[in-house]
Amino acid sequence: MSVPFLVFFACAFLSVLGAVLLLVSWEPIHSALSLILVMMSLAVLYLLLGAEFIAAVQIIVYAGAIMVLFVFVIMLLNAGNEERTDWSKIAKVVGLPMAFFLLLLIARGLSRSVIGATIANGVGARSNAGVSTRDLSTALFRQYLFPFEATSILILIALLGAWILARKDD
Amino acid sequence: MDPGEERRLSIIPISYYLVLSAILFGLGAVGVVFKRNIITILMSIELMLNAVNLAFVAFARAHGQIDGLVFVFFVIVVAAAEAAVGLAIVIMITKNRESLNIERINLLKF
Amino acid sequence: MPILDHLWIIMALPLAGAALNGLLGKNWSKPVVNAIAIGSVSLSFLAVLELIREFAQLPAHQIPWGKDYFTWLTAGSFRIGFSLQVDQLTIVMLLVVTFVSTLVHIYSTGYMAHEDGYYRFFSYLNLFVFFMLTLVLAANLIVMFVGWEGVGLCSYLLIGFWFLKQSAISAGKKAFLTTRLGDTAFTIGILLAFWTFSSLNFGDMFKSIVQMPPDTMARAGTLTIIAVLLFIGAIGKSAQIPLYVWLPDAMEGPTPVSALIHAATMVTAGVYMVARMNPLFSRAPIAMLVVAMVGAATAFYAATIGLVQTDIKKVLAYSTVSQLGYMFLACGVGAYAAGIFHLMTHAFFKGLLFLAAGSVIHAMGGEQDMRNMGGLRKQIPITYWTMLIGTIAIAGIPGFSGFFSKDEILEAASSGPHRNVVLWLLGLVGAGLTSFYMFRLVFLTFFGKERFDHHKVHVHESPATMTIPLILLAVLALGGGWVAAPHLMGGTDHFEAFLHPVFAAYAPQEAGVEQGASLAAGAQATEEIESNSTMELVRAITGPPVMVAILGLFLAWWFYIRKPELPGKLATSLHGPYIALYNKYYVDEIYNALFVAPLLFISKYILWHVIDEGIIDGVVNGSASAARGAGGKLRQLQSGNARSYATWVVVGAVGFAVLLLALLSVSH
Amino acid sequence: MEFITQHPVLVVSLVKIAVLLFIVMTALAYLTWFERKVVARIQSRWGPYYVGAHGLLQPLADGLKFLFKEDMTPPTSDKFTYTIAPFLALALALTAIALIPFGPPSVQILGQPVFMISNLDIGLLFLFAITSIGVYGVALAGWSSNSKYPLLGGLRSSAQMISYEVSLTLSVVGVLLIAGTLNFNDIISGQSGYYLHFIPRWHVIPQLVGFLCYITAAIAETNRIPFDLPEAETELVAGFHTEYSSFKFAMFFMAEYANMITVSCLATILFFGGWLSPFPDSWTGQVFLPGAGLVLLGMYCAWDTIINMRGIAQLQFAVVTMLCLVGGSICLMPWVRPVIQGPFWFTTKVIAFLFFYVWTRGTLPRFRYDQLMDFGWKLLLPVSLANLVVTSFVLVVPYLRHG
Repeated sequence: MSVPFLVFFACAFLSVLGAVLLLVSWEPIHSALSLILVMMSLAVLYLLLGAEFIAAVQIIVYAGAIMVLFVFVIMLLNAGNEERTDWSKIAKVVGLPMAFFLLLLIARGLSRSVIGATIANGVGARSNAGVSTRDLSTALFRQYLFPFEATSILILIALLGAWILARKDD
Repeated sequence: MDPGEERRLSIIPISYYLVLSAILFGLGAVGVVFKRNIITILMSIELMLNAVNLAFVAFARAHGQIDGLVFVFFVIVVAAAEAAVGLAIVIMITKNRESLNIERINLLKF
Repeated sequence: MPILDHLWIIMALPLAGAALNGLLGKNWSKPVVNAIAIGSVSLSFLAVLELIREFAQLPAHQIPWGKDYFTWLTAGSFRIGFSLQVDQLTIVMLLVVTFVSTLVHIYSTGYMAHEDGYYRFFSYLNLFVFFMLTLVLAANLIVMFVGWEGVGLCSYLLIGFWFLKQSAISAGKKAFLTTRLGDTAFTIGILLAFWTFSSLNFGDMFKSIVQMPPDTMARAGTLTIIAVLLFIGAIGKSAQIPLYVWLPDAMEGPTPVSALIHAATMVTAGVYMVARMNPLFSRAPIAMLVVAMVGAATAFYAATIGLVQTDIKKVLAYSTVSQLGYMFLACGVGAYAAGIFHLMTHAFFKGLLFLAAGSVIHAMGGEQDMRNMGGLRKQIPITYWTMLIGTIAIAGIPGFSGFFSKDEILEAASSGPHRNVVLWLLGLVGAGLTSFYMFRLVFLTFFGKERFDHHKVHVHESPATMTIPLILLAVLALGGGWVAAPHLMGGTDHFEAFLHPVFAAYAPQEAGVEQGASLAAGAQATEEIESNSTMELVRAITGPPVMVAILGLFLAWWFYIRKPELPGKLATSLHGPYIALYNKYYVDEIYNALFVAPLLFISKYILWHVIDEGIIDGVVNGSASAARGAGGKLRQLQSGNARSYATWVVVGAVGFAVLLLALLSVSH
Repeated sequence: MEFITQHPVLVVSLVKIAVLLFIVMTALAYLTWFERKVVARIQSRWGPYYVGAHGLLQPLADGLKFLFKEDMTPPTSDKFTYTIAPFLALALALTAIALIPFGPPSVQILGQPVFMISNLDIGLLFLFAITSIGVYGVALAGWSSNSKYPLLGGLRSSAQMISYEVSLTLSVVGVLLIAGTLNFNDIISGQSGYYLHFIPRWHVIPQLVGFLCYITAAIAETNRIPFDLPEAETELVAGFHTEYSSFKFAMFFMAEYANMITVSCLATILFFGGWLSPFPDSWTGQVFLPGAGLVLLGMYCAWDTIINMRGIAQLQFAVVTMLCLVGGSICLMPWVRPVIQGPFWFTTKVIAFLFFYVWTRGTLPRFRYDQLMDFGWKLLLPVSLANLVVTSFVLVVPYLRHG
C-alpha cells in the first residue's frame, strides 16, 4: 500500500463523509462546512492527479469565493434550521430509489464499461506528468480563447444580474 | 514531482476516481431532490459539479490531454456565476416570502 | 497594383457615403452631406482613373482581369463567389457611370438645395452609384443581378422621393413592378443559363458556349431561349416595347435623378448586359433579330410619341426610350461597339439635356409645360447654349458626338453583316423625328414670345453648381464623338479598336468577320479611301442620316418659328392620329384593362378572401387552439413544487444514463 | 540515522517546520511588544516598561495570562463551529508562512534548501488559496457565537475580505506578468540585477501602482486599522471575537499578526526582491553588515545597561547585550557570512513593512463602513485593473513590433 493510495483513500473517505454530512445536517452552515471539506479533499485529489493549477483554483474559487458567498448569505439571512415538513410524495416514491439506482448504475457501468475497463488496465499508466500551469494557460489563451472570453462575458452578466436582483428596489 | 513518484501515482486506476465522482454525484442528486432549504439545494448542485470536475480531471489525466482541465476551469467559472445569481435570487425570494423552504415557493407553474 | 487588386474600393466608396448620409446625415448640415456624397463619388471616379492607368499596363493575356473576393454561397457544385472583373467594356462603363454621377451629384446640390430630406436624397443617390458599379464590375450573373435589382430599388426610391405626391408614389410603384416583370424573365434566364453551362461566371459560360458543338438543335434552341429571356429583362430595365411605360412616368422624380438614372446609366444597363453577353447573343441569330427589331421599333415608336408631348421632361423621356432603341438596334445587328459607343455619347448629351431641362424648370420655378415657356434664350443664356449643343448632338448634326454614334449604328444596320433594310429605314425615320422633336423642344422653350407672366414667374439663371456640370457635359457632348471619328476620315476607330478584344474574344468562327463588322468596314473604308478619303467623308456627312436630321431641324423651324399657328391647324386636321399620339397610343389604358384590373380581381376575391382568410388563417388558428388544448391538459403536471421538477430532471438523467450504459455494453 | 538518509525530505522538512514554528511564535509574541512600543512612541508614551527591561518580558506575561484565564463558551453558541473557528484561523495563517522562502535555495542541507519549507511551482497561487479561505475563521466565529455584534462583525469581515481579496490578487498579477512564473524563488531571482548599476531591479519600480494597491488591500485583508471594521470597538464592542476569551482569543490575536507577517513577506518577495541585497555584489563590504549591525546593537544595549538600568533589569539587559554581541560575532565568522545574507535582508525588509503597519495604525483614523466598500470597489479595483491592462500592453508591445 503506497503513500498515494493512502492519500487517495483518505481523501475519498473524507469527501464522501463530507457529502453525507451535507445531506444529513439540518443546519445550513454545517452543510456549507461539510461541502468545504469535500472541496478540500477533492483539491488534494487533483494534486494527486498532478493538476496543481486546478487544485489551487478549486480552493481559491470554490472554497475561497463561492462557499464564502454561501456562508455569507446564510449569515445574512440568518438561516436557521431547516423546517421539517413531510417529504414530497414524488421524492419519497421516485427520488430516493432513483438516486441510489442512478448511483449504483453509474458505478457499475463505469467499472464494467469500455472506459472503466480500458483505463483501469493502465491507460492511466501511460499518461504523462502533471500538466504544468504554463501548458494550461497556453491552451486557455490559444486554443480556447473564444470560450474563455465568452465566460468572461458570462461572469459580467452574472455580476449585473446579481446586482439587479439583490439591490434594494425603491 | 520526480518520475518515480509519478509512476507510483499513476498506479491508481482512473476508474477509482470515476467511481468516487459517481458516488459524489449521486449524493448530490439526492441532496437536490431531498433537501428543503434552497441554499442547501444550491450546495448540492455545487457538489454535483465538483463530482463532474473530478471525473474530468481524471479523464484528462488518463488520456494525457489538457482539454479536460480546461473544461474543469470553465465549469468552475460557470459555477461561480451560477452561485452569484442563484444566491441573489435566494435573497430576493426570502425577502418576498420570508422562508427558505422550497416547498413554500410553489409559484413556478402556469 | 493597388486598385486592380482592390476593385471593391471603387464600389465601397459610394456605399460608405450612402451609409454615412443615410444613417447619420439627418442631423448634419448640408455642406457636410454634400462633402460626403460628392466626395465619395468623386473619389471613386479618381479610383477609376487610377484603375485605367493600371489597366493600360496589363498584358493582354491578363484581360479580363478578375478578382474573386469571397465565396458568397455554395450548394453542391454550385458556387457563387463575390467576384469582380475588369475589361475594356467595364472600363468604358465605369468611366461613364462615375463621371456622370459626379457631375449629377454636384448639380443636385444646387437643384435640391431647397428640398427637405436632402440627406435622404444623397444617400439614395450614392446607393444607386454603388449598385450600378456592382452591376458593371460583376464577374458573374448573380453579382450582376444584385446590382441589377439594386439599381431598380434605388430608382424606385428616387422616383418616389417626394413620397407625399400620390403621382410620384404610383410612378415609383409602376416602375418597380414593370421592371420586375422583365426581371422575372431575367431570373429564369439566369437559372437556365446555370442549368446549361453549370456555371455563372462570364468566363466559364463563354468558354462552354464556344465548346458547344455548333449548329446542333440543342445549342441553337437553348442559347436562343436564354438570350431571349435575358433580353426580356433588358427590355424591362431599358424601357423597350412593350415595357417602356414606366420610364415617362418616372419623370415624377427629381430631375437630376432622371438625368442620372433614367437617361445616363441605369436604363442603359440592359444594353450593357446584352453587350456583355455578346458571345451568347451572337450565337443565337433569332434572339439577335428580336433584339434588333425591338430596338428599331422602339426607336421609331417612342420618337413618334415624342413629337407631340408638351411636358419638357416627357419629351426627353421618350427620346431616351427611342435612343435606347438605337442602342439595341446596334447590338441586334452585331455592332456591339457601336451600341456601347452610342451608350456613352447618349449618356453625355442626354444627361446634359436633362440637367439643362432641370435648369429650365428651376428657372421657371417648377413649370414643366413647354407651352408656358418660350423666349428664355436671353434670360438663361448658359442653359440655352448648353441645351442647344445637346440638341444638336442628339439630332445627329455632323461634328457632334451624336452624329458619329448614330451614324455608325445606321451604317451597321444598312451595310453591316446582319443588314436589314426595314430596320435601317425605321432607324432613319426615327433619327429624323428625333431631330424634329428635339428642335421643337428648343424652339418652344427658348424662342418665340414669352408665354408666361413675369409677375408670377421670376426667371433666373441657375447657380454655378448647376451650370458648371452643364458646361462640362456640353463640352463632352460636343467633342465626345471624336474618339470614334477617324474611321470616317479613314484610319481606324480608336473606340472600337479599344473594345474589339471584348467582342472578338469569343466571336463565332463564321461570325468572326462579322464581329468586328464595322471595324472591318472601317478597314475596307480605309483601303478604298486611301485614294479619296475626303470623298468618303463627304459621303458620310451628306449621307441619309444627316439629311433627315437637317430635314427635321428645318421642319421644326418651319412649324414653331416661321408659322407658329401651323401645329394647331395640323392637329385639328389630323385629329385622330394627333389624339392617339398625344395619349401615347392609350397604351397605359390598354395595359390597365388587360393586366392590372384582372390581377386586382384575382388577388381580392380569390387570393385574399378564399386562400388567405380561409385556408392559411384556418390552419394557423387551428394549430393555435390545438396547442392551447394540449397545454391545458399538460399543465396539470405542473405542481409548482420546484423539487418535483428537480425529481423529474433526475429521472430523465437516470433514463439517459441507462440508455448510455446500454449502448456502451452493446458496443462492448 | 539511516532513516534520515533514506527520507531526507521528510526529516529535514520536519526539522525546518519545528524551527520555523518556534521562530514565528516568538516573532508573533514580540511583534505585539514592538507594536505597543512604536505606537507608544508615536503617542509620546513609554509603552510597556516594567515587565522586564523595556518591557521585554511583557509578551511572555501576556501569553501566560491568556493560558490561565477561564475559557468560556456561550451556552447558545454552536459548539462545534465555535471551537474550530480560532483553530482554523491560526492554522491557515501559519500554513501560509510555510510557503515563504527566507533565503536563497542554494543554501542546502542533505540536498534540501534550508530557508524554505516548500518550493511549489505555484507557490503564489497556493498562498492566495490559503489566505482566501482564511475568511472562514472570522466568519464562522462571528456566526457561531450566536450573538449580535459578533454576527455583524463576521458579516462585515467576510464582506470586506471578499471585496479586498479581488484587488489584492489583481494588484499582484502585474508582477506575475513581468516575472512569468508563480514560483517564489523564480520571482525573486528574476529581480536580481540593477538599473544604472546601483538601483536594484525590484518590481516595485515598474509596478509602483500595483504595489500601492497591494499594500492597501493587504492592510484591509488583515483587518488592520484603518480597515479594522470587523473589530471596531466603538461600533461593535470587539467584533467577531467579542464572545471569545482566553486562549481562543489569543489564537485570533496570533492569527492576525501571523497574517501581517505573511503579507509583509509577500510584499517583500513580490515587490522588493525578497532575500536579494539592495546593494550590488561589487560592494563587498556588505557581507559584514549583519554582524556589524548586531554588534552595534549590542554596544548600544551595553551602554544602556550601564547608564539606565538598575537592579534586576540591569541583569536581564546584560543577557540581551551578551546575546547580541555573541550573535554578531557569529555572523561575522567567514563561513556564516554568506549564509546569513539572504535571511538578513529578507527580515530587514519584512521588519520595515511591519513598522509601516504599526505606523499606519498609529496615524490613520478608521474608515466608515460604506466608505470602506466604496474605496474597495470604486477606487482600488479600477486602479489595479488599469495597472494590469497597462502592464500587459507594455509587455506585449515588443512582440507586436517584431511580429
